[in-house]
Amino acid sequence: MRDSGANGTPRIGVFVCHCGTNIAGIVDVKAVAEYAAGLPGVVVSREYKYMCSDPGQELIQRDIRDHRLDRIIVASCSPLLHEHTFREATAQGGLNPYFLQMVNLRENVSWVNDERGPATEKSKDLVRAAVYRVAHHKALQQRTVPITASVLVVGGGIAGIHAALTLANAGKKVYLVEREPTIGGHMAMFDKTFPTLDCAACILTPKMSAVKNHPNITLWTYSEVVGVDGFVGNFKIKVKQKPRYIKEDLCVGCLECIAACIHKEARFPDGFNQGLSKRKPIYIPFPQATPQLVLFDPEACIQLKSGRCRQSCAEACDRKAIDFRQIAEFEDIEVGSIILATGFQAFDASRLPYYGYGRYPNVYTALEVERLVNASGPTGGEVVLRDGRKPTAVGIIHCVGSRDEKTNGWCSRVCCMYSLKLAHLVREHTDATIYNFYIDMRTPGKGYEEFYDKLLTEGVHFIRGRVAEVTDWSRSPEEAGKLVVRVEDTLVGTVRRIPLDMVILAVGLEPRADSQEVRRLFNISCSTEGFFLERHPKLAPVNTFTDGIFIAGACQGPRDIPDAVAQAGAAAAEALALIDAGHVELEPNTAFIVEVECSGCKSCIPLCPYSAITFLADKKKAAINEALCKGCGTCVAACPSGSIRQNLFEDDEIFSEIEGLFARDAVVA
Amino acid sequence: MSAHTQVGAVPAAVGTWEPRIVAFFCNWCTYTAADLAGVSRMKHAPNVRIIRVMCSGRVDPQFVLEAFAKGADGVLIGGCHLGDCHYVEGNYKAIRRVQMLRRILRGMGIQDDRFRLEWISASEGEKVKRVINDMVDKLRALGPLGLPRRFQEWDRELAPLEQAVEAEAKEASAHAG
Amino acid sequence: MPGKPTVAFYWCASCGGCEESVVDLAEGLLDFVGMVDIRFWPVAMDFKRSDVEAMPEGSLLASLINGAIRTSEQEEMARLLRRKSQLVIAYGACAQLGGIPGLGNQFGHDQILRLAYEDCPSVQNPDKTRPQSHVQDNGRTVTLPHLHQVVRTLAQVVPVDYSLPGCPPTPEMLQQAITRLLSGERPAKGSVLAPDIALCEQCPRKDSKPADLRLEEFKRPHLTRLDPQKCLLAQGLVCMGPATRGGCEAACVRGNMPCSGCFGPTSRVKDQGAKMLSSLCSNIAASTEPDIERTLATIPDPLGTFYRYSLAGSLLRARADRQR
Amino acid sequence: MSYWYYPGCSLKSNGKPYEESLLAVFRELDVPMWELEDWNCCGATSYMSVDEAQAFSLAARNLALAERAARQAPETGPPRLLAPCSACFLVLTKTQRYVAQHGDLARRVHAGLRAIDLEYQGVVQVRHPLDVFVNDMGLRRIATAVKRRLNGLKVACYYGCQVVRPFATFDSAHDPTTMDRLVEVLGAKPVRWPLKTRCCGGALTGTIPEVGLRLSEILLRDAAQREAEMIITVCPLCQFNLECYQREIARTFRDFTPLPVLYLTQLMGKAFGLSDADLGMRRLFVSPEPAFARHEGGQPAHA
Repeated sequence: MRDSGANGTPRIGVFVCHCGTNIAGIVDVKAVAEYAAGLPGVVVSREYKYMCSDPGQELIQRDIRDHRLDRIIVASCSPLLHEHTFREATAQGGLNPYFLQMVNLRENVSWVNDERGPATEKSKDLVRAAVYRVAHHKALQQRTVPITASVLVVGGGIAGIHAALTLANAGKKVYLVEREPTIGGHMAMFDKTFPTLDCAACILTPKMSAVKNHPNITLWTYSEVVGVDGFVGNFKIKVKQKPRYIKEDLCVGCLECIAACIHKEARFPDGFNQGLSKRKPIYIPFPQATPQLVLFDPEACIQLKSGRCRQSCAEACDRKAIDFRQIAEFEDIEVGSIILATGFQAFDASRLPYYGYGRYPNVYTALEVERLVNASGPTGGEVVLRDGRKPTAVGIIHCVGSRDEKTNGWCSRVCCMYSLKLAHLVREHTDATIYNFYIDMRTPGKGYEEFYDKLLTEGVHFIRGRVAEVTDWSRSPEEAGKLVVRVEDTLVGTVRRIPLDMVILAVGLEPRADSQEVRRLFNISCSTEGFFLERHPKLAPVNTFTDGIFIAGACQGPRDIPDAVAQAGAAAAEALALIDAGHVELEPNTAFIVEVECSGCKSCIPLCPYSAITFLADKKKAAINEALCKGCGTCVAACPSGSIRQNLFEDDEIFSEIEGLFARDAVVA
Repeated sequence: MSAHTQVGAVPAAVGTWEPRIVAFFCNWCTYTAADLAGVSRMKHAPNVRIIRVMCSGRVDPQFVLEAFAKGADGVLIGGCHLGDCHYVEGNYKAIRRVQMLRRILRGMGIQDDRFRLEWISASEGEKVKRVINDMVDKLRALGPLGLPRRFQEWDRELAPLEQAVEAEAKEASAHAG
Repeated sequence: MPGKPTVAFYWCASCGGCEESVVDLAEGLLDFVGMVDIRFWPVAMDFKRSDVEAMPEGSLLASLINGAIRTSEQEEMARLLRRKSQLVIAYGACAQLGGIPGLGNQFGHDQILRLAYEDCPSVQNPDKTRPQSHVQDNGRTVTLPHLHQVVRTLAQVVPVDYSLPGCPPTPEMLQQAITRLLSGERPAKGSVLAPDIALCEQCPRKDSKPADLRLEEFKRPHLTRLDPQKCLLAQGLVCMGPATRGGCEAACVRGNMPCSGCFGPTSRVKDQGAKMLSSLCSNIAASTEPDIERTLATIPDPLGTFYRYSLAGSLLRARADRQR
Repeated sequence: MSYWYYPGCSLKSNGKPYEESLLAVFRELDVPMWELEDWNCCGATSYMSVDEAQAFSLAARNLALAERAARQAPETGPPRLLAPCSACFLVLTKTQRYVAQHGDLARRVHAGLRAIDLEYQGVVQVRHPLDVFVNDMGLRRIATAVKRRLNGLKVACYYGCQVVRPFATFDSAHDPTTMDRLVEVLGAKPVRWPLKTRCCGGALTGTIPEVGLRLSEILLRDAAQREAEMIITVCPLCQFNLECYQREIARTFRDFTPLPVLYLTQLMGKAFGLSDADLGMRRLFVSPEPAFARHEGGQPAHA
């Protein structure tokens, strides 16, 4: 049953890449190429400095012509990196691109092994396996499917907003789905942005309105994606719109209902203000919320909880926009591509009890202080302690939940800069003495180091050392009634006690708590810490391993606003390039059933998660719908009579690969 | 498979034996993790030979048996964590087969440590290294499986008659000639 | 005796069922001997080994050899017949796949002999006498065949041209095969002379198999009341039909018993047991390790279930660590 | 649930009031407990630094004894070894961890135990009274035993260093709360005290007294500043350091007022209405009586 290639004996060319010294430094590439020359069917075997370079690719094409090669083996890096390149080169040489087999000598050998002997032997084994395998390769055609020319953007923070606007301005249909009642994300909470200190709202709110008003953007806030189906070019998405209990088309945002609420006093913690102020059961997250719609908190509203309220809010609404019977609605859409911009969450400071957050009222997180310094915040921009006093000494502790083995190992990238910004702003608002407790100052970025220099001259204190604890244990009259930061000043070489009125914890950035569920929903990967994993850290930073799904912003890793915006633009461009092509090319690695061989036992049918296998009632055989098959090969492995094949991964190809691995002594002539 | 045409790996001389592992890694998680181990320069034992498949669900139990029969000392299957399969549930198919296959292998005298299924996500380059090193250690402790050599040993009992028949045939043809 | 082609029948490690299937040709046997001359058939007629030795090389059209190769004598006869025949046909599951005797490959020599000659409850052997291949008697050496280390398929000992599968093959298959060969037709060497499609194709219960099978537990035929109409897999029995070549017309299933796999795999499959295991386990409902284990525990003897006939010819052949 | 009691050296000597009150409280709560027969030194203090393997073996002998005792009296259930002294508790739990994690050490320890016909299987649970009170018995059960509520007596709960560090098994390493919750049930009011796990001076009081005394003084003074009327602790060494050197401290530091330092179990016994004699109250140097007297007259818990 072994057929030996398309036209009898195969003529194989083997090309071993040095990859500079990446491979050649560990693997004796010359020996591998010489060895390959003696393998059955091998007509040409060469080694070359960089196979992926133009001359390297031309070498393949020339040998295809000169030696009438019909099978190509490139032993270089991972097929995940360059299979496409070498398939192109093979096709350019006039061969079907699927007559190529790659051998991964770099990621799988030279980069993980450090002894020349074993690494070279391993390389020979792998090349031999490929030689055995490639003889069975068949000519295949790439599949093309049309692309739906619309994009789903998940997350309405600055990254999602920017990506959505970029695509919409290019004339593409965009669906922007935001979980919160308003878009704007974390950036909407900030007062100023570093290092320019321009007002966050002034630069963000125009973009928020642009999203709302753009004819190409459908904005669904207070909504979540609950279902993702399909594949690149043809995703089927289900979006759940949570009930606001407001008819969105009727509400004009006059806020009369809020004034009329039966609760005269606001007494529910206001999430947007980090709980530093109170709101009513009916509320608008913040004055510039987009869309300008009120919503009800079902946990707080008497009518929604018990049905026994006189509904003064509804009476007050002259447009009759309030609807207590509203339920969640679902929308089904089809998109060609998806951009995930789901952002981050701030580190929960109460996880570090020795910094006293939650125990000492005057220990704040940075996000809380962002609200305090904000003119539209809970104190109208006054930086005051919880008892109303103005602080005279304020400490900012850096790296809370960052660069810390006990919590998160990574640097959150933005804390140094926002700590400097807060130092400046708090000083500006209070005239207080400011201390920064830092491990290292990390200020790479345009104008960032200059901003740090400015703060140094402003008289802000910088103490290099990791803070041991924040305590109210006083040892002296000056410390009485204050918070005391105990810290080793590593530049002075002594332990210091600094009495303060206010401590600000520069909390780090974390993956969102539900990032695992989200990535499962979208079928992408996460890195170990839980941020979404890019396809390649350098060359494909906004791509994921799932074709057609891109990532932007802090869901991929901590980043500041300029980087998030840049990345959002990149993701938008990738999505644009994809859908503008009009069609997408898919790997031809689908499975198919050989009808005359199928006994109709139906064992395969329940195995396919995509329902690609159906039973043909007339023929009493199973058949695979190629358009639905995604090429996992599970049914192939499970077909009890061996009647299902998978292109690119046929049984014969894999059996030959195994045989080749162990034919070491049988072939040496 | 007939006795006289069988080719198999002749193990290297005693003392230089190195365990050989065939690893079937799924494209999306474990193969990517192995690439990551490479990019991160995580050195590990050179005893593993990776065969890439799209999904751990593609791993036909025949592949595992074939690998052993051709000379593997150990077989490793790597897939996405349960619940994380790129193809939704291929890895569930894999684990179900593996649990039964393990009983078959046990019945055929192949120790549990020689056959391993590991869930390794795309970000777990470190785990690729750890699993491979650990498996190599365990295989060293077990020693060679060497099925091709065993097959040859078993078939040595066929040699006397085979040679006798050949000799007779030669004689007969000589007479005839 | 020129004109009529000649054939030989021989039995190795087998139960005699294959021979019975030849007899089951009944009147057809008369047609059969009308077509060919039977030159050697120890089970039915008095031939001597020397008769075969005296035949010219290649003078037999075909030898139909049933049974696995278990002893030195069987090996010797197989080699002898190979030399005398143009075609060697592995007749029946034991010759083709190792068959039931092949299950002995799970055990070491000593284990088998101890069971057969000492531990078996029906054996009385206080001196623990075991068969010897060389015995001195009155100054003369008497020899007996010895057991081989492993049980083999016929093809693992001599080149085999064709196989007729089954335990036993049906008389119709024998008749058809001989007719084909006499007409000068020569299928590709190594062919199995039966349909290359799994049994379900010709199963009378095919339509009753659901397309969404999810197996919760496995049942054993002698402990279960079986619905005589419904697909046996759907009833929770391990029916090897999907992994087994058709050609038997689903004889067992018609007798309300699940297929046990005697026709071996299709040509696309190297290892019948592994393939059936793969298919069956993929379709079980459980999805946590302990639940899977619980479901699979309802198959108490996986080797005997999935490899009932094919162990000797399987990829692993025999237990790796068996002692002599 | 029942317990094997491992006193260690302290509870038999200067920690006597701890033992007396602990036993009295367990009796009152009707929880069976038997002193482990033939126990030996836990191996704390200097053994670890002299010969680690011997020190671990010494500790493991006690664990093995507890396992054997439980095997011989199967009606007592799985072995639970109560170690009230912080140092004992730490050494015994550390031994369990190290033997479980380090094969070479485990081999030496097992060999040593075999030589004296003992076997340590790793099934014994080493438990601290705080853990037992809060997690085994539960605060509700403790509450039912209270006969005289402590009427808002302000106490500083002092955990010391060893109960929750480095192995935070039943409480937070940085901000433990089990003792605070317990004394609340008794009717006392725990003061919020960031120094609850700060060093009491430990062995330094004996070796470098000027450092040790200062560390004790920090705790005593801060507790008093927070208006605590007494310090409650669960460690014999802490109790000893904080209470017995107060005259020294008063001589060394200005404006120092003595503060009673009691064992948790003494305070519990008091709330349970047990006699001072049963609770070893008379062995204290700084009398808690004035503090208790300030809160007399409250209604009994079960009026």
